[in-house]
Amino acid sequence: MVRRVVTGVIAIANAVKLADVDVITAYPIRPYTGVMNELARMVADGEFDAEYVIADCEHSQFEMAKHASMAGARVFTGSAGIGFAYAYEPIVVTASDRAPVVAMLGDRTLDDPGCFGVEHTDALADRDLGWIMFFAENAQEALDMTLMAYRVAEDARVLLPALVCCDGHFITHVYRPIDMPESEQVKAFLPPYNRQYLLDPDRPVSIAPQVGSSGEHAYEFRRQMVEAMVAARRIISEASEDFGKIFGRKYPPFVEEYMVQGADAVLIILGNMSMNAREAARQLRAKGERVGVVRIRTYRPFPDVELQKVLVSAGAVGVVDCNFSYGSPLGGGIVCNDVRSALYGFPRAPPVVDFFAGLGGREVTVEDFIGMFRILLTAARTRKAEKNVYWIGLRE
Amino acid sequence: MIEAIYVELWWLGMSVGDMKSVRVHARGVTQTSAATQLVRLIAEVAVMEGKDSMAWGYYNDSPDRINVPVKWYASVSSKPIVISPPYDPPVVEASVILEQALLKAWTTGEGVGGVDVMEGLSSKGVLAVNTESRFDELRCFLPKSDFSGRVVTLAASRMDRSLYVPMAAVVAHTTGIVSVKQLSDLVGKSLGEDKRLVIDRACKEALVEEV
Amino acid sequence: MMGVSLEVKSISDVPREEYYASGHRTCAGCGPAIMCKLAAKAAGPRTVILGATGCMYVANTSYYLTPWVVPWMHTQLGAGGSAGAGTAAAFRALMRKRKLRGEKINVIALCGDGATADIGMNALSGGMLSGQDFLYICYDNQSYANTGIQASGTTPWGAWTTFTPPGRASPTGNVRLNKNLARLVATGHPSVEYVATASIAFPFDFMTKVREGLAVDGPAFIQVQTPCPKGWRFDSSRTIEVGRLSVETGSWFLYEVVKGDLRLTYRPRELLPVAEYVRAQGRFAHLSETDIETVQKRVDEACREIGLAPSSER
Amino acid sequence: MSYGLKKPLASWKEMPPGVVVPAVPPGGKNAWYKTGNWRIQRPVVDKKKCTKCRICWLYCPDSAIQYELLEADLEYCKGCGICSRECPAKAITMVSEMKFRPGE
Repeated sequence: MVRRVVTGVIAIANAVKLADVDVITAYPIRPYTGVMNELARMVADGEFDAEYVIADCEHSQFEMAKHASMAGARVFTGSAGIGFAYAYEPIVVTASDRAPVVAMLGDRTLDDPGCFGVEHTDALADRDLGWIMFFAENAQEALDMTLMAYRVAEDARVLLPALVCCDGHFITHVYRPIDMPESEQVKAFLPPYNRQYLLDPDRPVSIAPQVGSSGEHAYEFRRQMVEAMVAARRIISEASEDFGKIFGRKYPPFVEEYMVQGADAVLIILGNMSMNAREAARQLRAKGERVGVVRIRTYRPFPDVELQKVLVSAGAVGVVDCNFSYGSPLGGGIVCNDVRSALYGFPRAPPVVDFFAGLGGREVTVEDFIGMFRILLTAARTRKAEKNVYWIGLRE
Repeated sequence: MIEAIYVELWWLGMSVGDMKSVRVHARGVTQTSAATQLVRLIAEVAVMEGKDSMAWGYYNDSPDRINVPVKWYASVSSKPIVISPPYDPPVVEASVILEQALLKAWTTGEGVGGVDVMEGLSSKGVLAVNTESRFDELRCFLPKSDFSGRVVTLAASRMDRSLYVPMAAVVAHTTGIVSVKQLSDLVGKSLGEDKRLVIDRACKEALVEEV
Repeated sequence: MMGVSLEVKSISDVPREEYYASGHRTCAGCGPAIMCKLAAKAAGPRTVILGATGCMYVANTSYYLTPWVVPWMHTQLGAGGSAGAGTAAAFRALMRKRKLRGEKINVIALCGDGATADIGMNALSGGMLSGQDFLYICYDNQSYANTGIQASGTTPWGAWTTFTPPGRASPTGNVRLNKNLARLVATGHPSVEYVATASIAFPFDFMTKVREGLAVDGPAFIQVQTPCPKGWRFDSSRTIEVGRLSVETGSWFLYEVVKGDLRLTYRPRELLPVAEYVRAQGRFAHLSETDIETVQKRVDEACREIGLAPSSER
Repeated sequence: MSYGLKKPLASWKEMPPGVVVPAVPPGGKNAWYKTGNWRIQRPVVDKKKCTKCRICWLYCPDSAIQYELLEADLEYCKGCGICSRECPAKAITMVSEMKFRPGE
């Protein structure tokens, strides 16, 4: 195992190379572009063999990826922010065609205002379309998640595309030490992509014909997709265990818990911000306050059972939303409303408070998190949140 | 099972609203306009009579293709309609055939293509055909059924280029689903007084036969 | 690879096998359906077809059914070029990496004129630039026929469509001059070695071009005119006749551009007046004699430009 | 509901993942979508006039004209009339469907 100091995008490029990807489709948009730059270099230098296709826009890029996948190739693509939104149509059909494309998303604020600071709305706005969604915390996890993504997406019981979400700047552009897996390890972990139905003249099928428009078939396909997501839960657990055995790095498949044992206040968080949240929790624990952090690693399929287990005994729950959801129930963010749904109906369900933070790439400091914990601790004592939503670090 | 419940709901709708439906069989593209206008006209006359109505085409037939058998419907009720428009009403009072070769559209057999013009036709209903032939000459084309209603034949294409005006007259005349007089008033007002004559002639020349 | 051996000279050169079988929901007399049949015959069994949204998707593969013998897959309306490039890239990579063996697999993207000239222009251009080995066939029926005849980028001047209805305030119908797709591809994409126009009324010419396009190692483009009885408003039996009239009046040219050199593959012996073509179609029924003269003038100019003697100069 | 589709409708568990249907076998036809009832007129071939040039076979949009027999497969022929119009020998006449009883 070699230790190297690289950015998140370089880490992911190495995962793509280790996975022996066949087709890469590229189009530039910050902050994900670096992964494609690195892959272009690798292919040009003959470090690994892949068709590197330059697309004319994200729509074409994701369509190319989908079709290459349906022709039997292992595919990598990616985007960021509004670029991912430009590819909305292919994003929808990639999932419904059951093409196990793996994409990296360099999370970025949606335009306007033009800004490439991190926001998770680009990914979360597409949360319900059949993509498996992983959120990484750092470069190492981004690399590991990419390998996981292929394993889960291509599993015959799943066959869904997967998205590895990486915070702009904090993951994509920051150099961190990583352990580079050996290709033998990857071979042991990741079987070749092989599926029953694809574009093959020796076994011809028609893929994605039109179905009757008075309700004959489309409904059944929707139900199939739900089942694929259910299967994905199982496969993600299975693959995480294998991953730990083969690579020696153990990850909880869905949520990572930090100091939640007996916690009065728990913060739920996605992505790299969890680092400062954990530090805040550590400092408060040192002062005797019972606080903890839960980081969601897998957002789709949503870790409802895992969250229920951790949260029903908490005094108050805070959700950090680095996204927007205008006009939503109680004015909350996307993650908060999903968490609330997961807790609904539990007789001793804790109050849930939403903290908007970090939008547009604004830094969220350890002190900010300490502030959030203080609000939560009050709520835990009174079993009631004073407000549903707080905007942390906003100029009022 | 689902179908049975659905039919029951439909009948419930009928008993609540006294709903009666008409189905039009036509050829795609070349007759789509006539079929559309026919059901729209029936629905409009019904509204003039103070009834509630709806008219629609079979959703899967859209987009239509040249010569494909297409279906259009009109439902009329003396009380406000309280159920949503079905794709394909299971019972109709009249089955209107704008192109006579559609009578044998059932013979294609298995698959999506088969179209039975007698399907769901109420046993005392009306089969109205745009044809120059008499029913005796057409009988051999129909599938076996326990239909015991009336068959109406009229050379509507020759009578009026619109095709739908004389056929609407036939429907009104034989089923009473809307009144011929109201129909004539509306058509006279919107399409010209001479069209009233078409309606009179259609009612007179339509050959009504018991099966 | 290119040369005489690919040529379809007569009916005896046409494969008997059907790769686009009976049983589809296209109009009686559908021009694009004839295109599907001829293209599939020319390409043969080791072919993958990618169909953009349009009539040849909705009408062919209605109700969870298919008439295709060879593998077929739907692609989104604006994605013909991407579908072709993506699929071809996969085959190229898999064959090079020995993950897939056997003879070359032809990749054909079959897209309508709306899917090509309008929404899919990006993807077409990107696909033509990709260097990937696929053939893009644009079946040009000069409107969005599947949605019920709306004006597209190739709808000719003066045509009725539901978006360009001739009315009192605007009697001409479509006043936009149509895009010249094949020339756009040929002129703007120097690395594309084969670009052609064709017509289903000249089936041997079209089939030969399909084979030439597939023989090129890289992207190739064919724009094939496919008269549409529904949209052009003529009797369903006249599809081939109208296609022939289009070529014989100089309203449509048959040529190929090989490595940048344009060559007419069919020269009408004597061009007919354009009125014969225009008057054969209901979509032009509202045009006045002056309008037709305008059309004739434009056709004359185009003829001169491409090297045909205009009919009015004989 | 049957939705006019006589093909048995599979449950979601029986459907292959993704929207996938088997291709038509070589030499076969789409058995689930027969278009013979689109016809208002049918092509009738005068075998004496027919020169077997096979232009009708080449142009038929529905691949209904059979190569050897040079007659229309009436389960699929939509009666467009292209064969009749394009026949150089004028050997094909379009005849009203009402002249033929079911099964004829």
